[in-house]
Amino acid sequence: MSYAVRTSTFEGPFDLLLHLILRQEVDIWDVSLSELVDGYIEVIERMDHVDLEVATEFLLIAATLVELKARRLLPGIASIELDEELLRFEERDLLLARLLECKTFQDAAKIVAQRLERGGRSVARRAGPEEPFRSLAPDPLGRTSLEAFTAAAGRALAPREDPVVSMHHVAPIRISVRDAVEVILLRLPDQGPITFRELVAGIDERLEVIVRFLACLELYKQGHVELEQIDNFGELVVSRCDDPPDPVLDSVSLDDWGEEPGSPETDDTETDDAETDGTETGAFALDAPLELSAEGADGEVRV
Amino acid sequence: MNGRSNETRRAVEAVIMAAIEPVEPSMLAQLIEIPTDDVEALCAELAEEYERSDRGFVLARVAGGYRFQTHPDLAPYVERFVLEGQNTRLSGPSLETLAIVAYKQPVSRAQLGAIRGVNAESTLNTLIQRGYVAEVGHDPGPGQAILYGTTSTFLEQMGFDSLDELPSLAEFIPDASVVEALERGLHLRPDPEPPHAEAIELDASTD
Amino acid sequence: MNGRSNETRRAVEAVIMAAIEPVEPSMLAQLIEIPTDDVEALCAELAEEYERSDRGFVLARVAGGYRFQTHPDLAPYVERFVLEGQNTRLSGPSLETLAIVAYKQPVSRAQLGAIRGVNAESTLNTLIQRGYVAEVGHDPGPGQAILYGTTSTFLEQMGFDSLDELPSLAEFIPDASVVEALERGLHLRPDPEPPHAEAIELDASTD
Repeated sequence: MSYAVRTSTFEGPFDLLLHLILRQEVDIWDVSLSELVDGYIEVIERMDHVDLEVATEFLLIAATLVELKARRLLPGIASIELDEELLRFEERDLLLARLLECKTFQDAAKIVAQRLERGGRSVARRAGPEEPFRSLAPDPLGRTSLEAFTAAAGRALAPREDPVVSMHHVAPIRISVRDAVEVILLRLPDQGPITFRELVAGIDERLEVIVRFLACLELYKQGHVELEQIDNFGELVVSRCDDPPDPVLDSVSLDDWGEEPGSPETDDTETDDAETDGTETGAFALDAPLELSAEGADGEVRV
Repeated sequence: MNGRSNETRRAVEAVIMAAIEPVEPSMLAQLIEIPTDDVEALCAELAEEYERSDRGFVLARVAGGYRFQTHPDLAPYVERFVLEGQNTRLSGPSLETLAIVAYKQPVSRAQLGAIRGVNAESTLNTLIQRGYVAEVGHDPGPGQAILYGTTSTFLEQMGFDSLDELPSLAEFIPDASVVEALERGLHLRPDPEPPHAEAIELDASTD
Repeated sequence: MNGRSNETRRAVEAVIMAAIEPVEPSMLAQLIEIPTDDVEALCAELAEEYERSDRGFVLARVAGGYRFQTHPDLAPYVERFVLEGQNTRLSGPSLETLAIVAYKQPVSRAQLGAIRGVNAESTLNTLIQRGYVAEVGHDPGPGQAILYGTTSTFLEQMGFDSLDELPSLAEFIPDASVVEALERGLHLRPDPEPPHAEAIELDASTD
């Protein structure tokens, strides 16, 4: 039974980001992203082995950051429209929310640690009853049916589901924005709003949620839905527009999200590739603001 | 108190001494044929009595019942005796995962991964191995993901009577200054100037 | 007696409370770093003190050591508790560990942990304590790990004449479709090469 020994202080990109920001060692937007990447790679190199999940998740975040940053560098940003700006805030808020959640549980874990430490200083009496009481107790196994025993054997000796290595970031997610758009249009009530939460109910694949979110943005851009979020972190409410400017979906714009992911290309191993890929496909065109992260979701960011 | 006989008190001590797990007050009440409230009062008295007479053990209320356990002061002696560093500390990441399970239970691996971000797998396995976390059921939704929750071993180790004793999560939500610092770190400047600009603006105000 | 500190007395109480088997005076002497004679005197004092203050438990000297046990007066309560109270059934995890030992014996703790994945340590101890499982030998390999197997008590209680009567394992090993579904759960694709070395190991575990 060997456990991975953690040699680093940071367990993942959120821990690292949290640390960097709170120490004010870095302003994400002023530091060159490569510095952040370098810092992270250094951390990863100090680990005994590269944790696939850590590394890939970091690439996803890095891709999002690159995208946010690049958009700010684009000429003509001053003329950006209000809704564009709101979208950027929403994206920022998602990141912020995750950082806050991360921090919250880090602090809660400290209390748990304290309590466990205190609790560990006492040892419970486990000797149980002495004879003759001990043999008086009915033998629990004698009350166990053969069925219960074999059922337990089946549970214990079945191949376990547990050792799943999550490869979500590696294997391309099959759902595309185009698919998600269709799903959303099907699920949207004809009238009245629905919360984004309801739209993604039952999905626990994070990237699938993201793709669905991107699909909402796409529909919003094309004037098919209205989005409303009253408070920071509040519910995002989606409702169908009665008269979309063009009842037919703009297929070209949908294509900007990338084709259905086919067989994965093989060699996108460098972080730089995330940047290059994005630029090449016109990821930063204002009409497809979240392309890069979508590409990440669709499997182009891989280790 | 005089209302209760000496024998009642002694019976409570004997039964808890014979037990392997914490004994629920209702079980004691049934065995000794006194109201559950009296059991609770009696146990509180006993605990106080042991403390007062400076015993090396305490009567603790954990995981919904009463049990005898060693006084925390004497950990150095007991640890030498109860071999094998059974109490090797959990790593930071394991503790965080444990905190998430404790507060969010029942929770699936996927949900854990979404919050914890990384390494939820291996830390969860460590916690299961320790007996702090166990399968508690299946998600009724499609996929029937296994759901995890904390065990009574966890409660016993924490010295908690029930999960209600977990401090409210609200206590740990970062305060305004942290939120601000994070927002500053993530700020988006709506100004058209290149990022070399000196001014650090908090454009959260444009919300 | 005044010569001995309060802490020494408390340490003796704590260690005996934490022990499962009677604690030998020499062991106490070594732990607390006092002469064995002092331990004996101290324990005699403690026993007397409990008797005097009319506790429901006694400090008994049995099998060459000291342990807490219930006061003989209270036998009726303890009997009822033992008969009706806790531990009348084996817990799910204990039963599962027992099943693994039964089918895979002789088996080491490490092997058990690898199959069981969870909390094998403490459930195995429970099973040993109950007499269903015992040491049956040592691994000839390096490390000489202790190997465990089931006992005749196990056979008796299950109503088996011999281990041959254990139902065939094939009856409850999930069929191919389940294994396949599990593999699908790994999100592995028929890629020419596996994405990560760990995945190979995991695959191997499904056989």
